[in-house]
Order: sequence, then structure tokens, then C-alpha cells
Amino acid sequence: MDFCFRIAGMAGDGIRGAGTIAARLFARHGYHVFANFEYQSLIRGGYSAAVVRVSDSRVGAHSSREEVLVALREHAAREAGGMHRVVVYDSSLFSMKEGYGVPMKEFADTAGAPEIFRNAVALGVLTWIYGADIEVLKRLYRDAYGRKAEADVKLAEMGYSHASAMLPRLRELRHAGRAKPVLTGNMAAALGAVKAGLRYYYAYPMTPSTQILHFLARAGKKLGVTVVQPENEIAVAVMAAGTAYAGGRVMVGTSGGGFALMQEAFSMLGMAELPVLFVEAQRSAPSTGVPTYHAQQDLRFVLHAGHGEFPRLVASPADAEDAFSLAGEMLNLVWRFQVPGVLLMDRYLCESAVTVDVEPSAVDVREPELWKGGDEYRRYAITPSGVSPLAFPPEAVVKVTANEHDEAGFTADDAATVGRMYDKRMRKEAAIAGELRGMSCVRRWCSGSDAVVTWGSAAPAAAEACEELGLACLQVRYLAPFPVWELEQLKGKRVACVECNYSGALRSLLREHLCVDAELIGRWDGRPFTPEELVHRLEEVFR
Amino acid sequence: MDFCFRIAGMAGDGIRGAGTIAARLFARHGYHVFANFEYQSLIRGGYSAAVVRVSDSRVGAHSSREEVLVALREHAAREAGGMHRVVVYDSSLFSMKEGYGVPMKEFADTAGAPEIFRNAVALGVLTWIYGADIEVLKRLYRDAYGRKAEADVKLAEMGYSHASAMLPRLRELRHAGRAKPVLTGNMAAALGAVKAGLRYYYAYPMTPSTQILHFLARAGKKLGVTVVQPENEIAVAVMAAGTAYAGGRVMVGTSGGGFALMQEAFSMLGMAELPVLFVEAQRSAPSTGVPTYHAQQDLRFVLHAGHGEFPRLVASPADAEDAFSLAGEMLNLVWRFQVPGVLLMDRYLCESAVTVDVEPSAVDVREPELWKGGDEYRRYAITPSGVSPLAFPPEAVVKVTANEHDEAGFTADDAATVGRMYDKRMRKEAAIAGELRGMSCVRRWCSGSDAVVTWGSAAPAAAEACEELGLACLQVRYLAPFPVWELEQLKGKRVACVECNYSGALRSLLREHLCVDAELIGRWDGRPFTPEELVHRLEEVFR
Amino acid sequence: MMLRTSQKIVWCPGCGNYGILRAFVKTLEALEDNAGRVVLVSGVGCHGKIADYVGVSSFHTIHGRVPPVLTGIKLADMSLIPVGFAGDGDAYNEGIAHLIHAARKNTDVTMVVHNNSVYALTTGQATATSPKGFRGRSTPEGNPEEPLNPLLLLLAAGASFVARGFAGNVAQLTELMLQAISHRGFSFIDVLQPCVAFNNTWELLRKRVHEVKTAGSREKAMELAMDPFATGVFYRESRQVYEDAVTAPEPTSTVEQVLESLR
Amino acid sequence: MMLRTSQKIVWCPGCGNYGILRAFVKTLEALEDNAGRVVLVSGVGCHGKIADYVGVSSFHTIHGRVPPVLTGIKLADMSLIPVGFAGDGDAYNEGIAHLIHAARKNTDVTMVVHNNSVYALTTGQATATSPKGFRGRSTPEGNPEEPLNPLLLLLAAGASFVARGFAGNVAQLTELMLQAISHRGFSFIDVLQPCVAFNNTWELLRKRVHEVKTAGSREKAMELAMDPFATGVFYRESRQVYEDAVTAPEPTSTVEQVLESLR
Ligand SMILES: Cc1ncc(C[n+]2csc(CCOP(=O)(O)OP(=O)(O)O)c2C)c(N)n1
Ligand SMILES: Cc1ncc(C[n+]2csc(CCOP(=O)(O)OP(=O)(O)O)c2C)c(N)n1
Ligand code: SF4
Ligand code: SF4
Ligand SMILES: [Mg+2]
Ligand SMILES: [Mg+2]
Repeated sequence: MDFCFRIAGMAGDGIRGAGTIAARLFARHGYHVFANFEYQSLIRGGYSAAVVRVSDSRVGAHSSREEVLVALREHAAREAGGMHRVVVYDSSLFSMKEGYGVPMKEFADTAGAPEIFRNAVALGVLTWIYGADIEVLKRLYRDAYGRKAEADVKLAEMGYSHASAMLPRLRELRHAGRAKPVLTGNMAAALGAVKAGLRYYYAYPMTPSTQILHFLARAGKKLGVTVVQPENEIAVAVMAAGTAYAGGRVMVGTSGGGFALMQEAFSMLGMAELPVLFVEAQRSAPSTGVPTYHAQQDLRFVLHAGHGEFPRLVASPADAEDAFSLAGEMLNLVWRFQVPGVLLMDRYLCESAVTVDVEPSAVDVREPELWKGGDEYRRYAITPSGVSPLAFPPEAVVKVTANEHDEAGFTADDAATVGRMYDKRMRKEAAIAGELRGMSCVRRWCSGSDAVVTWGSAAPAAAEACEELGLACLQVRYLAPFPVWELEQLKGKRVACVECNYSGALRSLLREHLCVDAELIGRWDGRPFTPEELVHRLEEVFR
Repeated sequence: MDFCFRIAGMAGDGIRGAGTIAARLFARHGYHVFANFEYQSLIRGGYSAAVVRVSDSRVGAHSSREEVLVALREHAAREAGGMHRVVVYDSSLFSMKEGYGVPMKEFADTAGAPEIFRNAVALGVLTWIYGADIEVLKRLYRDAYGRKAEADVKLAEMGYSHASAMLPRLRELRHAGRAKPVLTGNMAAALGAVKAGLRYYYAYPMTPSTQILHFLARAGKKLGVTVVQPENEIAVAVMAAGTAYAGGRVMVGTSGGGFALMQEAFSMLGMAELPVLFVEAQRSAPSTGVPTYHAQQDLRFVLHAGHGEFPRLVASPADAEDAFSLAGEMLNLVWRFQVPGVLLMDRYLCESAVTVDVEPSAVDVREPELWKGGDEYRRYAITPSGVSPLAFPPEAVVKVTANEHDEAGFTADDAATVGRMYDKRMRKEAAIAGELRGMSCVRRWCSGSDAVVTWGSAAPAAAEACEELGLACLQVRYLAPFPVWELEQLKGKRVACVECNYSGALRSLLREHLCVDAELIGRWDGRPFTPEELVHRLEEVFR
Repeated sequence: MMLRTSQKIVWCPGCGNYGILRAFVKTLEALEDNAGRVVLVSGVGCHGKIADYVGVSSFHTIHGRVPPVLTGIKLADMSLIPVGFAGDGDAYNEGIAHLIHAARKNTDVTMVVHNNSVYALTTGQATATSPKGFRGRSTPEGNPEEPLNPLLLLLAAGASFVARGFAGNVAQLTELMLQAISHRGFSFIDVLQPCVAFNNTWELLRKRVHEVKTAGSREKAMELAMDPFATGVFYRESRQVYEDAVTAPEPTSTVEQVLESLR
Repeated sequence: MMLRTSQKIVWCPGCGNYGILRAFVKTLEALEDNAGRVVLVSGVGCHGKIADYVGVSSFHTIHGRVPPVLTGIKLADMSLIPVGFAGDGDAYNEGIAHLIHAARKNTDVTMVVHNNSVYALTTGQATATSPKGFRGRSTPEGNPEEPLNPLLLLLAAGASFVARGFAGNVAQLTELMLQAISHRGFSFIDVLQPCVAFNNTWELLRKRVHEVKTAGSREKAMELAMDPFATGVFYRESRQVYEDAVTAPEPTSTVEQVLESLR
């Protein structure tokens, strides 16, 4: 079983809320759910939609095969294009030749609720259409909004009973298992980091990372995470440096434009050997670009971020579960190796809501190597791995610096010291690679003789298409250091890269590191891939 | 004829001035000269040296075979290490077992001049040692300092006559041709840009680019260049965007850390299609690093600067003549293609003083394609090349934006427009590559069957070594778009890359673009290569 | 010249930005022929969309960077009239460094801040001017910070024209804009702008906003600035403008001559 | 604990920085056991080298970014005493945004600015506080800009402790540093620092510098701040400190519980 529907209207119609409640409704029935949200960079008006896919097996992408459309606005009904089996619209606002009119606005008026509550009517209708349990929906509203839920509950019931009299029932959903949690990639990354000991989150608002800020501003109080929104992104990154120096596990979040502002600080972290985890949530760029739309255009930018050479960790999760694990793994790794790290997310992953099956105990707090005391502390003591044991003030006199320095942290410029300290830092690259060899840097989603290589949120859709076509699908989770050892298998194969960009950043990495030439299946119009599109495009390549 | 000497002391001893005057002295005799300056990040004290090489053929690097040392301080004498045939020192400050004492400080006292004037004594001594014309030195001082030159002239004469009584004469230099101009890479880049129509230079001080600011702050008034030092680097880059928008040819200068701060603006230029030329003068990084020392560590950083994808031009000159030409070419190209461009310099190139043989008429102002008037102006009109004709306010209503947009410059987010405009911009990459194919993107310094590939200021030293060893030496001048067409010849050859970094940025580009594997000859202790070192290291590789 | 483009306005109904737009269009009308020399520069946020709505040349730049764009334009062509529109998040948080230095340098440009005391386009976080206790999505338990007094700050930074308007008083705001544009030097207007979605101050402002008379000295203006609801021109002084001091004259030498002098 | 390290000092002989270093070492001596909790943060410029010379924990950061480092340290460990040393170019040009917001937020940290009115380490360009007409290497014909008044600006930004010292008066400066450190909130000290190499103000300052009494109100302090040679504590007020308001308490929930609530 696998179906997909759309709720559409404009900003201010509560589309995201409706999509999230819909996702949770089916998740409470025990199904797997994936909800993609499309919206413009404005607060009222325009076009806004939630596309919700429900399945009895795992889903990591929405689908272009939608069967139901609920249109809260006329322009949203018009944009549909006739693919839906059932179209439901608010007949108190406009009329349509085909489709089922439900007087949603009237219902809201009757209930004395503002227009935005129409979305509850829509949910009642959908509950009927899919034969879901209206009681589950009502409980969901009450769990979510407490005493403020009654208008929603009432309107959901009105929608449900109106629909039951007039609308077809497409399916008869039953409870398919235990309720599953529904998270966005943003929430998953936040929680994974907290599981690995996160105590500080600093961010300046920027789509599509802002939700982490909002989520932790609320949940952080309970989870022991101090959340600060400084004056700008430079302050964010530098403040994080100060916190890491004093021993605080800190993460910062932004998008490409904000990360661009953090470049000088990023390089400082490399020189000072301070562990800060950055969430870089990509959106359609360059510059302000299409700020609420999707892209994977910043991979090379992140891999080479900051002037000068220094080791770094870069990882990119495919979905919310992966975001949970990688955020946790990365926070531990940046502390272990005292390097900056980037968790490279993207709009589709960040904001889509999905059922997850996380095993929180898989992530825990790993302590870095601490100084054991003794003589004078040398912050940059030279070791075979390049990693120096850590201490924090006031336990020791700890001298860190953005200048080149000697082992004790005093400024140095003589050739011998400069060369030695440079070597020490760069040696950590090998140490990190050694550690990664024991981990899963590349995920094989499915097997086959020809291979698709992909990264980030393109992976689930690509994997679905590959499964259908009998292709291998490999998702590169760790991108720096680049896990050549897990990718040697590609040599001599026919390979295609699937990524939401124009230039083929991952493709260029396969060339650089493996001399493997791949076809690029790219997209750069701000929209994520769907499995259906990829089946089509992969067929062209591998035909 | 080819010799090299060192003048050394501490910051505050006027070492750079002495080195420059020495270089000009021999240049006025018609010789080729190269002067490298070494100094620390401090204002008084420490170690400071000028190493001046003089030859009757072109030189682009200093040499590690020095024959004379003039030591103005005891520690500078001690650091020498016994390789010099002649050591001269200031016997009024300290004494040495070997070497020739000249009472420089006493001479200065006698002349009633402050201690810093000792450097004129040193120059008089050197004039004697090399059999140069003391009258030329005196004229040089007078040309340089006008009426304030008399103390220098007097002390130079005292040094000369003292030396003529006590010191050996190593050579008998004669006038070898017409006086040659002596420029640093910084000055050459500034002048090349002015030749191509530069009208604005914005910069925040940062070694090793600061000299451009100082030079243009003085010369700009005569050359019609408005020079502004804004509050910080972000203001520099954004102010330049405003100026370019209004039709002003503008260049900005900084080093890696400042360029890091300009990343968001750089991406904006890509989206808004505004031509600004950046001088990125590399120094030893990451972060503040070794701020007055040399490196070539920012190549990948610059190639992938700015979030998102957009075309850019990156070129890196080998020497001052190349800096003159490339600055001019680049300024014309960024205007022609309406993209940001980076002239990637480095400390060694920026600050070394060298005789040049520039043909200023080789660079001129090339006008970009201008709007011919007519209907409403569309700033982003779609064309086959991707380049839209330019207009400036108030001639037309010109709407530019950092957001994705339609042809007229209004914000757009629909998939069709986003895709189309993205294509339009990226198409310029092919147009630029087409243009570059008609230019010299790779310079072949010498030929051979095995090849050394290099870039930036590493080229002259590498070429000298290659010449000696019979290797081909190729310098990649344009790095983005990467000129594969001129490098296909490397396939199947034994190749080494010479670059002042640890990771081999150019080497990685040969892999990425050509699947060519090269050996890396790197250096990362802040010091530039010398030809002698490279002969040794290349022998090891190609043995 | 069409002063309003045909682009659909996507601000919320009731947003204070409409008043600012209206005042600016009226200002352009009043400028008559000179309107063609106006270049609008806008930041990122709801306010920034104004670039799409006005039919003059415009540069919709990145977040926080309106002042350097204004300066860069003025330096390139002194005949242009650069007018900036920034948000409070834009001008007082992200880009406050530029604002202060532009005020000090006194370039002849105008800067209008749509001060709704909230990051609106990113759905309602506290900015530098949000009241203490403000509940936004990043401060669910109330903003712990004291708000910034932008007028006081700009006066302290040396701005030569400092004013405050109210999005609900289009006539006054138009007058302020006209005065700001005709003032030779850096002109700053903070506009109290209700955001109906995230910080609806219509009622409060309608009640409290009042007009004050221009102070005779910077010190007196600072006293006036202590009142967050005072509007009008607080201070104005005549001072050298930056571009006059820095712009290079026409060239008198050639590159060839400079090279010759380096022999 | 060695308060002076064995690193060789590379400031020019006669530089005002020596006085600031001496005052800080005396301050640390006076702090006795608490000196071990001091973390020195320095910017980039001649001033920044102070990190090498003092034997306490230190973070020599990048140009202009001293205030966020101070805040980040304080948030991580409230028992630490972060003290920042920045240059005028560092604090008033490159990083002025942070200074203003740190003042407004009132984190309990101390910020000392080595104000020599010049970018010294880059060999003498004009900064925000260079006098009009100053001839530096980027302003060979004289600086065209009006200097910034940092005390006025910090007062306008809401700083809760504002003082000025003079590198030539070590006793007073020590006293100011001690008061700044003991003040709970953001403490700001502008130090008039002669740079013998590029802006030798010894004579001028020795003649003109004088001490004033702490003003009773911010307004009065602003009046005092009009005098560029006045030293002493201009203003001090007690206000909520930032870290008290934002620091999260010990966790009361687990990630597992939050996940459960999202079912
Ligand atoms: C560098 C950068 N950081 C963050 C953002 C995200 N962003 C877009 S709009 C906005 C809020 C703008 O607030 P304000 O300037 O007050 O404008 P308003 O929406 O209130 O008009 C932010 C933070 C961005 N575009 N660029
Ligand atoms: C981002 C950045 N820009 C520029 C520089 C170059 N720089 C180093 S020191 C300095 C001047 C510092 O002046 P100031 O802060 O007044 O310190 P001072 O040397 O006078 O003590 C500058 C601009 C830098 N290191 N980083
Ligand atoms: S969110 Fe606020 S500022 Fe933005 S358009 Fe709506 S009312 Fe106006
Ligand atoms: S240059 Fe100036 S500030 Fe720097 S050490 Fe010398 S005197 Fe001090
Ligand atoms: Mg706002
Ligand atoms: Mg200074």
C-alpha cells in the first residue's frame, strides 16, 4: 500500500500544520509517512502545499503520483493539472466544475473559528477518504494543542461527517502497528546532537535551518541546551569557538549564505583546533537565491571552506534517521579530533516530516582524550596522531590561538616550528580516515551491477528508483575525508550520480579521488527529485 | 653573471627600503634584479632581511647561493651560517671574528642622521663591492627622496669610500643596458588594472595586499582611481558590488582571511551578475597563520568560493609582468562576462621587487556589450551566450537582485523561471571557456618529455630548475575555467606539481579534470621555493 | 516611468510596509524628473520586497548590507540618488557595523529602516529592537534583552540627519523622505512599522506616536531620542560629504608615466 | 602561576602597550586566587600579542571578534572571568557590531580597547578613531573622516560600565580594570594608547588627559563623553546579566522522552 495526497492553499492557511497533523495521523495508525512542504518566501498569500505519502513500508521521498487534492484556494485547485482521482475544494470560497465541494469556510464560521481552522475540516475529510480513525485524529489534536484543540476537533468532525455523506472512500486503513514518531530532519539532527552531549546551540535565523532554533528554543530548556541567537552569523561561529574552547559541546546552524559569513571563523577553528559542529542547511542558491526551495549546491563550497589547509569532517544525511545518527557521530568525532565539522543538510531533508525508527541508544557521548595533568599543559602537544590531549580553563593554563604557534600555544613563525605544527594538524586527516574506516561511510541502499552514487536527501528517491531498475544505489555519508576505500568498487562500472545541482559536485569527487567518470543526473530548479522522475531519467542513462 | 646578496637586520632598520634601493641601483645599470623580503609580524625588532639577486638575464626568484651578507644587527650576522664569501657588519654596534666591520652607526652619528640611515652606508658598501657606479646610487636617492635625500647621499658616499679602502671588490659591473623599472607584484597588478580602466579600488589593510592600497592611495590621485578603505572586508566587497552596478570598474584587495569574510558577497555577485575583480593575496594560513610569510594554500578555497553554483574567473600570475597582464585581462573579462573574478596572488609575488619588461600597450580597456536602448531594459535578458547587454542607471531602469529573478530582475521562484535563469548563468561558463581558448591559459616556460606543472609565484623558480634538468615546465595561469584543452598533452607523461602547499591543490585539479596523477613537491613552512631547492627535489622525483 | 510596477504585492494585508511604499511612491512623484536618478537598495526580509514594487532602478542586496551598496553607488555616479530600505534585523542586527560607519563618514545617501521590531520573513524572532519579554519563536519564554535605541545610536555615531516616521502616517513620512533625500549627507529614518503577523503594534502606535520639533543640537536630539514614540526630524547638520573628499579627479598621468618613474 | 611568560616582548620601545600590560599584570596580582579564572582574549594587531605575554589562559582570536569569544566562554563556564583586549581597528572598525550587541546584552565580561587611533600592525592606516586629517599610508593627503566617539557610542548602546584609561597612568588603569572585572555586566574600558611608530600621542596625552567623576546618569555620562581626554569611570549601572537569562538549567527530560512525545 502506498498513496499520496496534497493539501494546498496559500501561506496563512495552515498548510504546514495540516500536513504535519496528517502525517502524524497515519503514523499513529502505524504506517510510514513522508510529508514534503512547498512554500514561498512570504508570510501570507502565494502558494503553499503539503504532499503527504503514506505506505506500509519505509518511505523517504514524496511521490509525483498523487491521488487526492484538497484545495483551500482557487489558484491551488487550478495548479493541480488533473492528475488527481479526487479533488476536494472549499465550496464556500469558490466553485469548480469537477471535484467535491466542502463548505469549509462556512463550517469554520459556524464554529466561530477563524479561517485558518479550515485545515481541520480538510483533515476530517481526508480521514474519511482513507478510512482512517477519526478518534485518532481527535486525540492527536488534543495531544498537540491541549485545551485549545476543541475548535479543531469540532471542525474535523464536521469535515468527516460531511465527507461520509458525499465523498468516496478510497481505502480502509486499519491500525498497522505501533504509532511511530514523526520528525523533520531538523528535529532529528537536533536530537541526535543532544544525545551526543550537545549543551549549546547558537544560530541566526535562516531557512531551512531555522526550525532547529525554534525546536531547541523550546525543547532545549528541558534537554539542558542553552540556545542563543546572536547578532549575526559571524558572532554565532565565533561565540561557538569561545564555548568550545571552554569545554562546551556546541553546534551552530545556518544555510549557505550564513555559512559563507562564517568562513573566517571556520578557518580559525582549523588553526586553533577547536571542535564546533556546523549544520549547513542548503537551499537554492547562489546568494539569496530561491530561499524556501531545495538544492544540493554547496558540497564543494563546504569541502573547501575556509582559507588555508586544515582537516575537517563533512557528512551529509539522507533522511531524518540518518540525520539523528550523523549529528551524534559528528559531534563526537569533532571533539575526538578537535576539528570543525559540517553536517551538510538540505531543504528537503530539513523540513520534510517523516516517520522514523531511531534507536536513540545507538548514539551516546564519547569523551575526547583529556589531559591527565602533570607539568605545564601544552595545548598543542605534538603526538603521532596529531591529536593533543584536551584541558579547559581553569584546570590548566590553556593557550589557544589563530596564529601559527608552538606546542604551548605561543605565536611562532620560524620555519621549523611552522612546518612541524602544520604537519601535526594535517596528520589528523589520516587519523580521522583511520577512524572512519571502522564506520559506515557509504550506505548501500540496494545492489546491482551498474551503480548510482548519490548523497544527502537525494538518496531515498534514488534508492527507490534503483530498486525498481535493479541498479546499485550508494549514498556517500561522509564526504570529508572522502571514503575512497568504500568506493573503489566503482572502478570499471557504469556509474551515474544523482544530485540536486548543475555541476555535479559528487561526480567531480569521484573523478578527483577515483578517476571514475559518472553521468550526472542533476536538477537545479529548486525542486527535489521524486522516485518516478528518477526512474525515467535513470532509464535514459542506463538503457 | 648571476649573484645574490643579503641585507639583514631587524624591523625598523629600513631593510625593505635598502633592498628596494639596491634592486633599483642594479636595475639602473641595466641588469635584471629580483629582491625577496623576509620580515616578521611586528614593527620594531625581530629579524628582517632583503635578499637581492642580480643577473644579466631574466630572474624571477631569489637564490639560496648568497655571496655577500650585510648585517646591521648581531643576531642577523649570527643567523647567516657561514655561506657568504663576504660578510659586512656594523662594527659600531658589535664585533665579529670574521667579516669586515664598517662603523655604520658612527657614520650616521657623524652625519647627524638617525640610526635608520645606516642602510645608506650599507648601500655605499655594496656599490663598492660590486663595482657599481656610486653616482647612479646618488641620483637614485635624489630621484626617490628629492631634497630629503642628502643624508642618504652623504652616508652612501661614506660607506663607499670606507669600503674602497678596506673591502674586496667582487665584480666590476658596467652599464648593461637601459634602466629597467622595478615593481612589486602588487604594484604591477595595480597598474595592469588601471591600464584596463580601473577607476575604484576598495580595500581593508591586510598583508600581503596592503601595498596595493598604499600604492594606489598615492598614485591613484594622478591615475584617476578613487581609493577607499571601508570599515571591514564585508563592506569592501559589497561597496564594490554597488559601484559595479552603477558602472564603475572596481577592484578590491585582501588576503585569505579577508576573502573569507567576502564569501557571501562573492556569491551575490554571481547571482546578480556583477563584475568585480578580487585580488586574493595568499599568505601562510589557516586563519591568521604566519601573517607575513608565504603560501599558496587558497586555490581550492577560491575555486569554490561562495555558496551555490555560478561561473567565475580565477587566474594566478607567476611574476610581476604576469600580474600586470593578468590584472588587465581579468578586469576586462569580468566585465565582458559579468562575473566575479579572482586574481590569486601570493606573498612572494606580491612583495618581491623585480625588474619588469612590461609592454603597457598590450593591455587596454575592452568595453563589454552594452544595451543599445529600445524598449524596456531587461537586465537579465536571456541570450545564447548567457551574457545580457549592460546598462546603468539613470540611462535605464536597471533592476538587479541577489534573489533568483526573471529577465527583468524581479524576484521569481517558479520552477520554469528558476531553471531557465540558472541555465543562462551557467551557460556563461562555456562562453568564458570559448574566450579563453583564444588566449594563453598555460604558459610553457621550457620543454622536455617529463613535465612539471605549477602555478603562481612557484613558476619562475620551478622553470629555472626545469631548465637545468631538461624538464618541461607549465604554469597554469587561468585556473577557472580550468584550461583542460591546453593540458591534455600531460596525459601519459610523468608529471610533478610544484606548489607551496601541503595537499596539492593543482595536483587535485589535474586528477579531477584530466585523470592525470602527479607527484607533489610541496612546501608549507612559510618559505618560498628557491631554484636550488627545486633542482634537488625534482631530481629525486624524476631520477 | 511607472512608479508602481505590475508585480503583485505579497505583504500581508494590513502590513505597515504598505504605508512605507505609499510614502515612497509619493516622494518619487514629488521628485518629478529627479525620480529617474533614484536608485532603490533593499535588504533581505519582508521590507526587501519593496524593490519589486517600485519602478525605479534597484538593487535588492543581501541581508544587512544596504549601506555599503548605497555608498558604492554614490561613489560610482554622484548624480544618482541612492535610497536604502532595510529591516530592523537587517540594519540593527546583521549589518549594524555598516550603518554606524556610513553615519560617521556622511556619504550623501538616504537610509530608511522598516522597524517592525521583529525578524518577520523568518517567521517572528526577536531583533535588536524587540521589547524585553517579546515572545517569538526563538524566545518562547520572552526576550531577555534590552532593546536598542537606534536613534540614540545613530546620533552617537555622528549621523547628520536623523528622523523617525510611522508607517501609519504617510503624509509625514513622505515629508521626511523628501527632506532626507534633499539633505546633503547621510540621512537616516527609522520607521515604526507594525507587522500584523508577528508584532502587531498598530493600536499601541496609533495611540502613542506623536511629533517633535527638530532639536538645535546633537545633545538635545539625544534627549528627544529617549522617547520611543517621538517622530519627526530629530537632528540635522551640514557637514562635508564623504564622496567629495575621496573621489579621485580625472587622471593627470598615464600608467606609462608611472612605469617610467619606477626606472 | 607566572603572570608574565618568558616570551620576548616585541612591541616597539616606548609603546603604550607596555603600560596596559603592566596594569593588567597588577590587576591579576590584585585578583590573587581569582587570577586563575581569568581568560584573556585578544584580537589581531599589535595589542593582540598581549596573549603571549601573560601567563593566564588565553584565546588569541581573529581580527575584530573579541566580544563573541568572551560571551562564548562565559556561557560555557560562568566561573571564568573573560577579559578581552582589542585594538581600535579591531573593535571599532572590523568588529563594531559585536561590541554594540555585547554592550546591549550585558554579558558579564570585560573589554579593554587599546585605542591608539591607528592600525599599527599593518603599518599605520587610519581607523575609526583617527583624527580628521591624519596622514597614514592609505590617507597620504589626510584622513577625510570624522573620528568616532567610542564612549558615546557604547553609552548609547547600553553598556553598563563605561570607562576610559590612559596607558601612561598604570595606577589608574589598574584600578579601572579591577572595577571593570568586579562589575557584574559588560564592562568597557577605552584606553588611550600612544603608538610611537605611527601615532605618537605621548606629549598630547600627557598634557591633556585628566580624570572625571562617575556620572549619576547615562545622559550625564554622555556629556562627559564629549571630552576626548577625560578618563575614569564615566558610568556604571546594575542590570540583569545575559548569561543568567539564557543559560539552560540541568536537563529534566531525555531525548527518548521527546521522541516519545512526537509519536
Ligand atoms: C546572511 C543571512 N542570514 C539570514 C538570512 C535569513 N533571513 C531572511 S529574512 C530575515 C529576517 C529579516 O528581518 P528584518 O530585517 O527585520 O526584515 P523584516 O522581515 O522584518 O522586514 C533573515 C534573518 C539571510 N537571508 N541572510
Ligand atoms: C579579517 C582581517 N582583516 C585584516 C587583517 C589585517 N590586520 C592585521 S592587524 C590589523 C590592524 C589592527 O589594528 P588595531 O586593531 O587598531 O590594532 P593595533 O595594531 O593598532 O594594536 C589588520 C587590519 C586581519 N588580520 N584580518
Ligand atoms: S510578516 Fe509582518 S512585515 Fe511581513 S508582510 Fe506580513 S505583516 Fe508585513
Ligand atoms: S607599532 Fe605602535 S602599537 Fe605597535 S608596538 Fe609599535 S608603538 Fe606599539
Ligand atoms: Mg523586521
Ligand atoms: Mg590600533
